[in-house]
Amino acid sequence: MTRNAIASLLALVALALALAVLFPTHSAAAPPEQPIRYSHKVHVTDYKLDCRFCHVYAAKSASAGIPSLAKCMMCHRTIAAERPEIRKLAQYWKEKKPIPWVRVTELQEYTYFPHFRMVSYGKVPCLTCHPGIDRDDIAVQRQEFGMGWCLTCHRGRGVSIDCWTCHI
Amino acid sequence: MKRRWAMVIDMDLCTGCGACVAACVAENNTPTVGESEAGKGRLMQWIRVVRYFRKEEHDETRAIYVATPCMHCEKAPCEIVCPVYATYHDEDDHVNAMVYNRCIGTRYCGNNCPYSVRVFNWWDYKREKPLDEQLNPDLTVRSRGVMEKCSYCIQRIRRGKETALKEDRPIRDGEVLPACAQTCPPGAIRFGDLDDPESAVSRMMKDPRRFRLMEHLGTEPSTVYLKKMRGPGR
Amino acid sequence: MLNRRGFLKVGGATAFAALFGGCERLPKTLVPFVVPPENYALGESLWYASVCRQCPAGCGIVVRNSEGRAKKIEGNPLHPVNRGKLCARGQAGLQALYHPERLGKPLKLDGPRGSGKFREIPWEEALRLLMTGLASVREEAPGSLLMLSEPMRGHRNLVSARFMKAFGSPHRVAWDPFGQDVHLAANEAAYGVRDLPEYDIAGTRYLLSFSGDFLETGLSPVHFGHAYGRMRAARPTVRGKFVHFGPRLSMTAASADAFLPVAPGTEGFAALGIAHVMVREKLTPEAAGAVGLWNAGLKEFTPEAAGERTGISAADIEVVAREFGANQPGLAMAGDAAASCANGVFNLSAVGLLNLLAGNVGKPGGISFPDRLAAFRKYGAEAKLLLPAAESGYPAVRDAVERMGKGAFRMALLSGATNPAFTLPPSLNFEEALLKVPTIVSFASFLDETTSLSDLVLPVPTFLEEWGDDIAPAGHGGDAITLGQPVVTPFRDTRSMPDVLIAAARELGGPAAAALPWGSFRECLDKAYAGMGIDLEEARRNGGIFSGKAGASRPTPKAGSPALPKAAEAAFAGDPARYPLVLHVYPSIALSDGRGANLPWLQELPDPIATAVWRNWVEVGPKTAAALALSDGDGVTVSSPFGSLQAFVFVHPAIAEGVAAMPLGQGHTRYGKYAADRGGNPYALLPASVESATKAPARQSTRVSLVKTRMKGALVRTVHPEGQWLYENIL
Amino acid sequence: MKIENHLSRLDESKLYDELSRSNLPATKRWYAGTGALLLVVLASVAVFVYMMFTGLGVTGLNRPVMWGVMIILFVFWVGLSHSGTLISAILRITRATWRAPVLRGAEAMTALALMVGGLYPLMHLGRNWRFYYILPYPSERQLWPNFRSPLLWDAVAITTYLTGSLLFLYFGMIPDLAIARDRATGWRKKLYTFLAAGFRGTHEEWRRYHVASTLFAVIIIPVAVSVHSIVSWDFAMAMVPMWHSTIFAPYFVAGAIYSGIAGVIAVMVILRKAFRLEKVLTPDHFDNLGKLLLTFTLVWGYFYFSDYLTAWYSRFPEDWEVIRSYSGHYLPLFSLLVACNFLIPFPLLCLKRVRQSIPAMFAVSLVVNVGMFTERVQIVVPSLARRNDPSIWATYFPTWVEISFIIGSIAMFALIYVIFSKLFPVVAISDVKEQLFHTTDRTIGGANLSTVVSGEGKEEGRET
Repeated sequence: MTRNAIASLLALVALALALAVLFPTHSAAAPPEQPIRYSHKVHVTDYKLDCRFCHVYAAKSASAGIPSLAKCMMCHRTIAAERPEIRKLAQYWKEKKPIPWVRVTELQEYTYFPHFRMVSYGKVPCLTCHPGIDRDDIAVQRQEFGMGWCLTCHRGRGVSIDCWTCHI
Repeated sequence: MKRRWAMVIDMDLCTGCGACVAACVAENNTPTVGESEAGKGRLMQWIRVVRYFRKEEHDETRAIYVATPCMHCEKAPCEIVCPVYATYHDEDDHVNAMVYNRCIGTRYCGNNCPYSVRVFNWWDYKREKPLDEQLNPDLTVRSRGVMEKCSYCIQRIRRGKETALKEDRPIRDGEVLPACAQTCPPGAIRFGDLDDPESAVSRMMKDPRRFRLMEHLGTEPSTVYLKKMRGPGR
Repeated sequence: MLNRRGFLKVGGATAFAALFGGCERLPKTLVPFVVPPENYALGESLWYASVCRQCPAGCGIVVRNSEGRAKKIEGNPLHPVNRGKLCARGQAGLQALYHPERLGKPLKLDGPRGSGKFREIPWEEALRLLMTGLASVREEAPGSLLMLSEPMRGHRNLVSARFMKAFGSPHRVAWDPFGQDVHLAANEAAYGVRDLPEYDIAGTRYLLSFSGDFLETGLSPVHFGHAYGRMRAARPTVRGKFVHFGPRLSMTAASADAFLPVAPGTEGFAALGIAHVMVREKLTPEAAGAVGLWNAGLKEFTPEAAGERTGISAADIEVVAREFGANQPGLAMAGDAAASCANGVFNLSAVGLLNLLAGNVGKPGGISFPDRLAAFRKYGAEAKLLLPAAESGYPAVRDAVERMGKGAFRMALLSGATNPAFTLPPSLNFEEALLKVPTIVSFASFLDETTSLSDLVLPVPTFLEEWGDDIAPAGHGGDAITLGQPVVTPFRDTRSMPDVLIAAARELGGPAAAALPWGSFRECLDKAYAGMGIDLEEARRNGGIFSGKAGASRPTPKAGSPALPKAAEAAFAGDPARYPLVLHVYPSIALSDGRGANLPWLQELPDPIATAVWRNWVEVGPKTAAALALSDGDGVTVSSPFGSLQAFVFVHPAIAEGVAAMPLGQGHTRYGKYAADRGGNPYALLPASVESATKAPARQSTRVSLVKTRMKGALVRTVHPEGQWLYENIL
Repeated sequence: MKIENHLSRLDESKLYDELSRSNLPATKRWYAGTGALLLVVLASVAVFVYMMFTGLGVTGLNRPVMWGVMIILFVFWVGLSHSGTLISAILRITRATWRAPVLRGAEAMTALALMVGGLYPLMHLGRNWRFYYILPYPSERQLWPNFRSPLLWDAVAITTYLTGSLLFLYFGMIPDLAIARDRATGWRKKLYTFLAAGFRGTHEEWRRYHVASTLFAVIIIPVAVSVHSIVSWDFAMAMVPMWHSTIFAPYFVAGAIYSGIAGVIAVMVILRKAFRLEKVLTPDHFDNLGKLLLTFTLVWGYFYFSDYLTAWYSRFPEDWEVIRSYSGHYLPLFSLLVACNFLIPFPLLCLKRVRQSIPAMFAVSLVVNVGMFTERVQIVVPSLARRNDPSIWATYFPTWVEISFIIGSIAMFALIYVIFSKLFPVVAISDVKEQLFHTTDRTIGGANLSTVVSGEGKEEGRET
């Protein structure tokens, strides 16, 4: 190997490292094994339900919240009641047992993310942070919430980028 | 909405009871350290009520209480020395902010604070179960190796702002109170926005008894004090 | 921020499961509700109003509940006693709730009696044991059942009183080491009313305190603290002046404009000296008219004579008297240290005399006696059971101990935080006597010195988990009833004492069942307040019933003709040659009588004067220390004729010379790892002697000696002993 | 002076053997000694790992004394590192001819002491594993470090100085490495061939070498001065009584050079003994170093006194409390400092007999270094322990953890020095040769003189 080859190899490695640091990968993880195969696609894309119809707290509280079983049963008492997945749902309802959903979207630790500020006051569309979730059969997280990603949006919208806005 | 939060501590009203200390501990997830650690000077409380003795006229010894939270200096010595901006000036609220997840624990800020109000997490302070059920979910439980200090209860300020935002109105004077001011039985601790000329603290700022700790250092603390008075006569 | 209206909107009691575990790590699964509770918003806190029972002051509280867990206690802004304020002990109530050593299962003795070794048993078995015992006692000798508790108020007291009455035992004893017997007796002597007064500190212009540490440990520290703040600052032109007489510069004394150190037990003489000057110089109309008093002997109590006894200068007494006379309304208060001398009634009556001479009885800025009974007329004779019981119960306790020793009791029911095995003088041999009772059942949250002696311990909820009502002993004109409700789902498998008693009565049947005709204590409360013409839900949301319309005060028949209290000297046990110092004990601000000692927050709260944490100490003045060749931080053995202990010396620069002072509260041998083995128990130094007129415990009545001793460790103080003199450096 | 066995009379290979004795194959004793040092270092590393996983609570630090032994060690070792610069660069520029045998040892000391010292600020961090937050690099967080913080200046200065002094050390070593290359076999040959970078000793190479080394010396001096100025600003920029002083920068530089010279003397004595360099390192060398040390005793003493003058004139109560503590709680520390740094070395170094006695110089150099360590303690601890707010005053005493760091730092320095001297010529062979080149026997009239031709071409004659 010539000296030039070694040098260019080293430069490539350095560049790759720098890129890896600067732009973390956005690859989606494999969909988790959920207790019920709930499909966002069916609800959001096919039936055009508003996100906030189920995630009721997103507009008024820090957490968006997972809909309660009662909420699901509001419709599914009658709609598609005979499907196997809905039967599972009905079984939970019968036993009055909550559904242990597996968490999909992970926020960084030590971070305060008030959904209501984004949704009700910032008018940030849900899909900005949860891209593609409307077309998912089983929801996966496609966007890692790196600080740089948050800051870019905050800077663009001219809202506070003070540390204490998100970290206390 | 920018604000200039300030605290006024009326030493004439402070009785030294320590309710503020307990309220702060309950609100801010500060650990208890135990006797031997306390003996080493490692108390974690964010506000301390210092009792000084003074010899006064008639050869009387009097005790005087100085409740000492973070001064939230406008020219804070702690801010410039932090190599990683873990402590900095929050321009929205004019308070001296401390970001735990950025802190690497040089402890330079602690050294450079003339009021010595910064405390360091020497250990991972374990809260015996189920005492940890009490922990306030609004703010971080700090881990080993970071500095911490009074934040003027930033989580309560934020709650106040959010409530005001939801109700579409400005924050009222006296609506946002840190835990110490909220609980102080004689009402010695006042808190409010200096940018609001009508606020109680703005009015108290004009009190001739007003002074600040170690004023000659030029740190311009946001926590100001009102001098203790002494009634006339014997 | 507590939104004033915010918590009012929220519903009453609640029970819901916790959503998330700790807040340190994100949970891996998200478990939503099956059906969300009403008023619930994820991540938003709810505030519930209740009553604080960390001390007997009865402050109203609001508790922040976040995802099913109590997170913070704050004062209830609507409550007349504390007006949104709270003390350190109240804040620490959360630690009692989540205490790792809190009992969560009934315990049965599993070892020799008194060993404190227990094993957990299910509630069914525990209740069966209780019922078997109760049934057999009632069968054979109902009068041999003893109930020994702390003073209770409201319907809990009604329930236990009715239970004992229906059971057929007259032996219901309530013990409070800081009972107000002397205060009551003195009020009867001075004003003709045997009741606790209302002090309008906020409205007064001149406040005289005689060892009255009202800002730290008195009747209602938060109420008085709030009032003190208003006395100083709420009026635009008047800053009330405050003069304190007492044996040591306490936290309260430190807030005074002038602190005059008097020898222990001479507070009454100082007061009479002031009264003498007031009458001699006709400083107030009442004083000018008190010729009878003068002739009855007040003329003997010159300032010079008072100065000689108390150790302060006659000139100071005269100046204070003139200022007091000139600044009306003025107010004179006395506190525990003056009351718990052998001459307590004299001290307090003399102080009462000053109020009479100032003519402030029943006036704003003065002293008054609200009619607290008015709210409970419908109970007739039982109404008194609902009101604050201020007595110490010491004579009854002594009587009970004597009977126990003789084997008169077959079963004892213990409850409350006053912990007699810890707080009673050792010479009474309480522990030994109690163990002669064949069956001891305790209702408790913690295994303290008394509870550890039981055969059966029934875990009770903390005040944050149970229903209740309360009438505060100070801070309102008889127009405030505080209502308590569970602010969290009961955290352990506990049952409250009234509930157990009601259930027991039902099972016993007969008159007992008839006396307690409710399904539960909550039902008892609901029924009691339903008849009062109020919206109970609304009242519970507000934290109580605060009409704000105080009725007429009780008349004070003797106020018109002040009598000269009979002078009495304080007596101190022990030979002055062998025990050169007078022992002054005072309740610690954080630990009170000792009940706070198991809470780490309170252990780590620096004492306002000594600034020490986690341990107790003995205070002596600099001259006394020099005479005994002691210096700050030395270890000493403190010995009285009744016991001895070891402590570190804190040289207190403003304490009467010849006095050794110790805070009460530390020195536990049991009561959990946070409380146990932290210095000696000063109660163990005290004699069994009593205040001469009331038979209340006379704590300030022994002498002690201090002998330098080598001790391990050091007193941990949060203020540097050298730096504490350099206040000017921080200016 | 008698020079029967004067080095100049040795032939090339003999001279090389004489001067590179340290590079001989390792003996059992060497392995034993190095192994012992390694064990001590590993133990100290283990203690550090323990501290890292339990928390800084295992130290004696507290509020307000948040900096302790680790910062003291940092300042101490960085101070020691100033020897090489001074001896090598300044003496090179001033063309002090006696410098040659001391050069390499001193330069190595600079680089190695800096390596040791530079570790401690990192060890002292509460979250060492996040130390990279302090580095200015473009991160995903879009955050930069705070360039106003003296700690960041510190990081920059120490890195610069370490790079500079390593290069300086390496550069000066190239001709020696070339000699070693020519004589070594096996893996050493490969190593030296790589490091010698093709130096063959042509005239052009020597000319460039001389120009570059002079240039390097000129550049490294301001770096050295600035480094300890910046270390002093860690303190002087802080609002701590008795730290906040304008004189701190020159005072620290003087102190650093002072302790550096003492360190060089101690190291030279040990090298002389260990590698039988008696012929190279003569008492004259120690006499010269002694004079330098004496000068800096006075310079240091002057600055130390001036520091009090500024406190005296400003009359801040907080400064007074610190000074008061020197006569109270910290009296033993203060007395030790003044004794070791001034009262003992000053009179002793005035005596030529002492300066020429190698054991005495060794003792004096150790005393000075104890004194300088004490001085760092006295700067760091009492000022913090007697902070502005008198209520939180506290005392500080290191725990076993910190004491093991002190021992570990000495062992580590010794270990890397031992390994360095095993691998590389610890005496600057070519510089000695150069000096010898100028020293020749000449016959002047009837006398046989050993003459030294100084750089400027002047001659100084010595009778043989």
